[in-house]
Amino acid sequence: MEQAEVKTQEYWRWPEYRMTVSGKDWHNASVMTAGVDIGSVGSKAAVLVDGELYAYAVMRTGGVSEDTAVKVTTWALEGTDLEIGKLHYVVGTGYGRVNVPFAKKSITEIACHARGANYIYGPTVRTVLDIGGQDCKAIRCDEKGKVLSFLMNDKCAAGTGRGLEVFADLISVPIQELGKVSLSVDQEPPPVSNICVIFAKAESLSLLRQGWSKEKVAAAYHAAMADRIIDLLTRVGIEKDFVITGGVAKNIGVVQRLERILKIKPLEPKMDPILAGALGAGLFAKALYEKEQGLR
Amino acid sequence: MFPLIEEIFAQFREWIDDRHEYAGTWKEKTGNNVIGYLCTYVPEEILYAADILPVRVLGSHEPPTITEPYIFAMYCHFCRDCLAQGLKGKFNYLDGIVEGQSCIHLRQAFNAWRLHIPIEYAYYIYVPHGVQTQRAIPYFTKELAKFKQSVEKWTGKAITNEDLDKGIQILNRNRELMRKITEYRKVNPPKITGLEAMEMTLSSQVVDKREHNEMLEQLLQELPNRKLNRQSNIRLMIIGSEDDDRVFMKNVENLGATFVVDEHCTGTRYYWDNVKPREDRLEAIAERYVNRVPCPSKDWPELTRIQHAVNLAKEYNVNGALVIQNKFCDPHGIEIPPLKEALAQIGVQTYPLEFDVTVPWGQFRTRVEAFLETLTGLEELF
Amino acid sequence: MKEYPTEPLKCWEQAKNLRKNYYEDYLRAHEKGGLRWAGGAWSFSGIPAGLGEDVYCITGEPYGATVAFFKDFAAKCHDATEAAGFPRTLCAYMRNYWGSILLDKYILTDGTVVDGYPAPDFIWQDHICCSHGKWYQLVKWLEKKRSKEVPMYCVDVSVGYPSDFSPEEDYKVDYIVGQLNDGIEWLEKVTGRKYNDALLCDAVWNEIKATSLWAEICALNQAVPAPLDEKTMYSLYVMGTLMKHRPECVAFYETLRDEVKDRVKRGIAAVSTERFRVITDTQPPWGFLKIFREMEKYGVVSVGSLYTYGLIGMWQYQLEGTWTPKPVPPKKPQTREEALQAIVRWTLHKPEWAHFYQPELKTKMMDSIVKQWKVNAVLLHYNRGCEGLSVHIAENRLGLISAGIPVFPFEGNMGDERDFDLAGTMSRLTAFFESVGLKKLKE
Amino acid sequence: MTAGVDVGAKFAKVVILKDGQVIARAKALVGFDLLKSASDVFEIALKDAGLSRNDIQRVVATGMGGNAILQKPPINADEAVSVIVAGAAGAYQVVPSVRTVIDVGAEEGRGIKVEGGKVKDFVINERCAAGAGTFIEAMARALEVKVEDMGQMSLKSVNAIPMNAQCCVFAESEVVSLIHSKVSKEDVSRAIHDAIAGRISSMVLRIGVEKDVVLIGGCALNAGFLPPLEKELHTSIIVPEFPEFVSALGAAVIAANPTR
Repeated sequence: MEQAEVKTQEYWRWPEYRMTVSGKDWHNASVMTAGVDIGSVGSKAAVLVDGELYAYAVMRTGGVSEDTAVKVTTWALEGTDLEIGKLHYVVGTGYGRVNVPFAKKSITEIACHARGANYIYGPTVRTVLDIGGQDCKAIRCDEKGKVLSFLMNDKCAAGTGRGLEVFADLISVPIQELGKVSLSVDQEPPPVSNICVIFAKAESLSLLRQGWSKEKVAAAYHAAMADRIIDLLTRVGIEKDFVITGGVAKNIGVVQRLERILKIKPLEPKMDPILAGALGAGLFAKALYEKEQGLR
Repeated sequence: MFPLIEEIFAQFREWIDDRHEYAGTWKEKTGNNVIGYLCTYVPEEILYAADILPVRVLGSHEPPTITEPYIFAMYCHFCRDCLAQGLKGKFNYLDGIVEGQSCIHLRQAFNAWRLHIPIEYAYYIYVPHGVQTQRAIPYFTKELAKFKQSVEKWTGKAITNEDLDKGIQILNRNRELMRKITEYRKVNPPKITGLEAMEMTLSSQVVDKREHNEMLEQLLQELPNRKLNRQSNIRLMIIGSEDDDRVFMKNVENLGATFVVDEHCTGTRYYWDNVKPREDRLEAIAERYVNRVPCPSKDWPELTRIQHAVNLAKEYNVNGALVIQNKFCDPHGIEIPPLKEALAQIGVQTYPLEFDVTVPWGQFRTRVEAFLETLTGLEELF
Repeated sequence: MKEYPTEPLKCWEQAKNLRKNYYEDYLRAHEKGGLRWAGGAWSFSGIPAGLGEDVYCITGEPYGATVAFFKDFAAKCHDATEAAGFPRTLCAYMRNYWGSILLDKYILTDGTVVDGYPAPDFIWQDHICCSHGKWYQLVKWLEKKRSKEVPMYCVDVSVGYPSDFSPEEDYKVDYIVGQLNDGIEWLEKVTGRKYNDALLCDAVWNEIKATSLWAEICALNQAVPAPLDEKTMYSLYVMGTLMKHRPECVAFYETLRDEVKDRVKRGIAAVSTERFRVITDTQPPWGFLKIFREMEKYGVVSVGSLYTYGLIGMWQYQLEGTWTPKPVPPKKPQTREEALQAIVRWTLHKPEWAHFYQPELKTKMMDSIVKQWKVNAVLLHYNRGCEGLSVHIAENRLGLISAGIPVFPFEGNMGDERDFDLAGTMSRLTAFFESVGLKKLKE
Repeated sequence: MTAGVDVGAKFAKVVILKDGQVIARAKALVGFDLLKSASDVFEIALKDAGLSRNDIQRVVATGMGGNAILQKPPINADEAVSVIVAGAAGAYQVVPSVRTVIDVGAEEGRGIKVEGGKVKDFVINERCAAGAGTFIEAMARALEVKVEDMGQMSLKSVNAIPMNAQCCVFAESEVVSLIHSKVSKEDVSRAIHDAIAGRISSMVLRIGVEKDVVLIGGCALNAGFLPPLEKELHTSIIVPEFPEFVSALGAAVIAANPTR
């Protein structure tokens, strides 16, 4: 008795990538450090030469953090003749921060994102919103990128990167296009009443089956996400300049809605905002190395 | 061979871990009754007066799947976890179950217990909520008289003033000693950890306080010469409702910080106030429970508990406070914003954590670590 | 297929206006030199009445429900309270009410949102569940930030249900009477007004009559077909939650009682297709009252609930198991002490009180309703929005099932739409109707 | 000859009955167009049985999307019944001694009390799919193993780790942290299955568990699910052949007795 099966496409899967940023020659540099950010969903490695971004890589977090840490860092260094062994100091951050075998120290992603945001966007940053794989963090920091206070979403991970992945699968739209799709509606529909992924799933499905377009459902979902994020921001208190880091910073559906509601325009990133955590870690690594060498 | 002091703390831990065996043996040894109580508003003085061993019903931190038929899952995990222990037969040695009115969550655990778990004696004390009114003490005195009668009827033995004095003496001594020991958390570094303090209080709630008092007396002699070396000097406070999550305490203190004081009914709130002697013993007991550090469910119209927490934060010189909220606990949840504000006014930063059936350390670790980093500011790295 | 004759209620407009004016009177009280107070629907609202004819109140639960009815405004209220740092698991009425203050907006029964939340001159509350006293304690806290210091008095009534009273337990009544006596002195102090005992006696007498009348009206719903359906009753019992101590309330319930009597005499149905009678329990999800219309498609009518009957109605539970309206005492109280004694003893009889302490007693009451009101099944609303009325609901379910009554429990929230899944609930409800052999009526 | 079509949250399933005997079964993923997805599977089933729509006297639809094919060509279902009623009828057909049906699908877990194939009481998980197939899939992804393999894996585990499965995504992050703290994949899969079993059993306990207990629905195919469930409920559980087709079968049975 034959049973029909249908092949599914993995709409949630986002592209992994690496890049060597500067042509700078590390051989005559004094400090080489790296920050390795092992997130719940994505892992990032940022290699810094004299405190400047040299190379980086972004990939999906695997089942074993140690392997992922090695993989992502090695990949970042691919094509350069620099190796992990040559790095003076490595700091691990993110969910798997304690599982970076070649890291001397681990620092939480909250501190690292604030520091990284300060590096990417400059000293005027006062509020950092990081929407990661499963956490959403609202961080207040000073001109040096030091954390003053922060809040994280409660234990339900709805409305974070992971939630978006599930949602992308649900409405069969590649995750990179979700934001754009969600904006292609003439008029904003009411937010889905609950963004607990499963609940939203049931609700979105019924909306789709009532004849709502994917765009409309996506809009409703993103609107709900924005609402939730804004609750967090208002609780921590939002002050300019405001920036968004983490993978979801690339989702214009979320970003533009936040802009619309908060009436504050987030600063334009000068480099990939998903790197903020890794960058911050890399910068802390530099400071720690210099401290170790009695250079500060 | 351990130094004596470590043995004392080991004894506290053992008492908590083997509390069911302990109560069982106590029963055989003394031939007296054991009563389980759900809330610290149950006047243990009267039970000790009747030679009954009161033990507090606590949970097990496993998802309470078997309580679904009896308690709607929107009520706090603690009341469901408590009932689950009863349903699983962990408390089969109990002769009675008593609840002193506080929140409706525990009231439900009490009624489900009464209805679904075979038990000889069940009593609900209508402890007044209006503890800030002048009418509460006279009313509660009468309510206590009624409870006393009921116990006498059950045990068939009259409770004399002398008996009551005995009960009061045992409880007061226990409270006094635990307060003295708590004093040693003021010094820097403190002489006991938050985990040890929690284990001291929890064990006091599940064993014969006369035995517990002996341990405390010894501990009090040993403490002055104790040196605790803590790698970090971050002084934390933990605030919330019922909290017997030792794993969480351990994990946080392993990150370097030390809990130097708490505001919990499984902590200082339990032993902060003594019974002040009065001719009418019941009136004296009533006064103690009406004027004790209140559970938020009774703390209105004024927010006196928050003021108390602020004072503790000052006296114990804390750097930051973790505010844990047992999910669905309305009385405590309602007070979070004013509590946060009051502590902020004396420069104490707070971080809220929502506790559920089990504590997801993976998630909480990041929050706590980041909170500690915020308190230190990672100064050296800027 | 048999259809009953039906017709709209004549006093519907009157009800609408009473409710509308109530909120507007509160809003404009100061223009008339009057006083405004805030407190719960369960509070001893007759006592502040002794301060004069020009004292207007706003009760918290009905206001919270009004907010809930307008989902968009409710959503704003929830966001505001969560942004202020309050957990979203708290009482939904309370969060709607706080949200309204935090937004500094006041909503009227027709959905008009007025700028500026009208702060009360004083708070007069009673503490019935874990939240009631705390609710207004935080109102005080919020108002101090937003507008002014609002004095608060709160009465503790947590002495148990009269069915466990024996005469020597008068001290329980005295405890509450004592607090009310203190409360009157407090009222004089904070308002600077002279207290009038005659007005107190009137108010108390009104309350006793109004709450007994409502029970009488509910008892008329035992008729087949039911002259009233629960969805309609919500708009009628509400008067008792707003102004149970006012003469208008007594007058309205007298009119209503006579009209319902007449409907029964003439066999007028609330729902022409009545086939299957149910009762619910606890407050409904106010934003989704359409579930009642959906039920009608199966010929299912909710004839009420212990909640709609017992929140305002005063009843007597006879030992043989019947449940009847509690008769008004022989004579009207003449003095302050008489009035306070009377109202405390009367209030402690509120059936909704029973379930706070004894699940068995509540189950018995529901069982009697099922029998006397010829009910086929019970729909239990596991209400995430109200710890107070959902307390012991699982025990009631067990009790009703062992009494052989079909029970359909469903989760929701009276005031926070995020906790209610309409599509899911309807499909489960449909499954339930099928399981008891009902089919959708041809439209 | 009758047919039952179960349009579930993830799969559509069709069963064709001839005089009480199953002559064809087919299933396929459900797309957005319920009617089309269902019709396609229906066609496959007909093809297998070498039949055409006209050979089928009555078709009864069930499942979350059942109404979508009611009186709509090409299937033209004559009636739609709830998945509760269908599940009870189907379970009764395969296990006549059944008193309790546990039906765990993609997004819903259900418990049904049955007497003579009729529903006595039932319960459906509200608002959270932590006790359902979607949950296992999400977890499998976090664990980077095939859903099919997870069951077997969990059986190899020797350590029970309590896990808080309140929220699907949150539980997933908990899985991630378990992985990070180097808990073996076997133990993690067990933790996941225990969590689901715990959730399902606590729900089923609401209606009370009487033997015989029958487990149906897609999750019944998962080997790792049965042992913890039997342990939680302190009872043995029967898993019929083709458990995911039982509700469709029930619909077909109902179709065969219109005057039930």
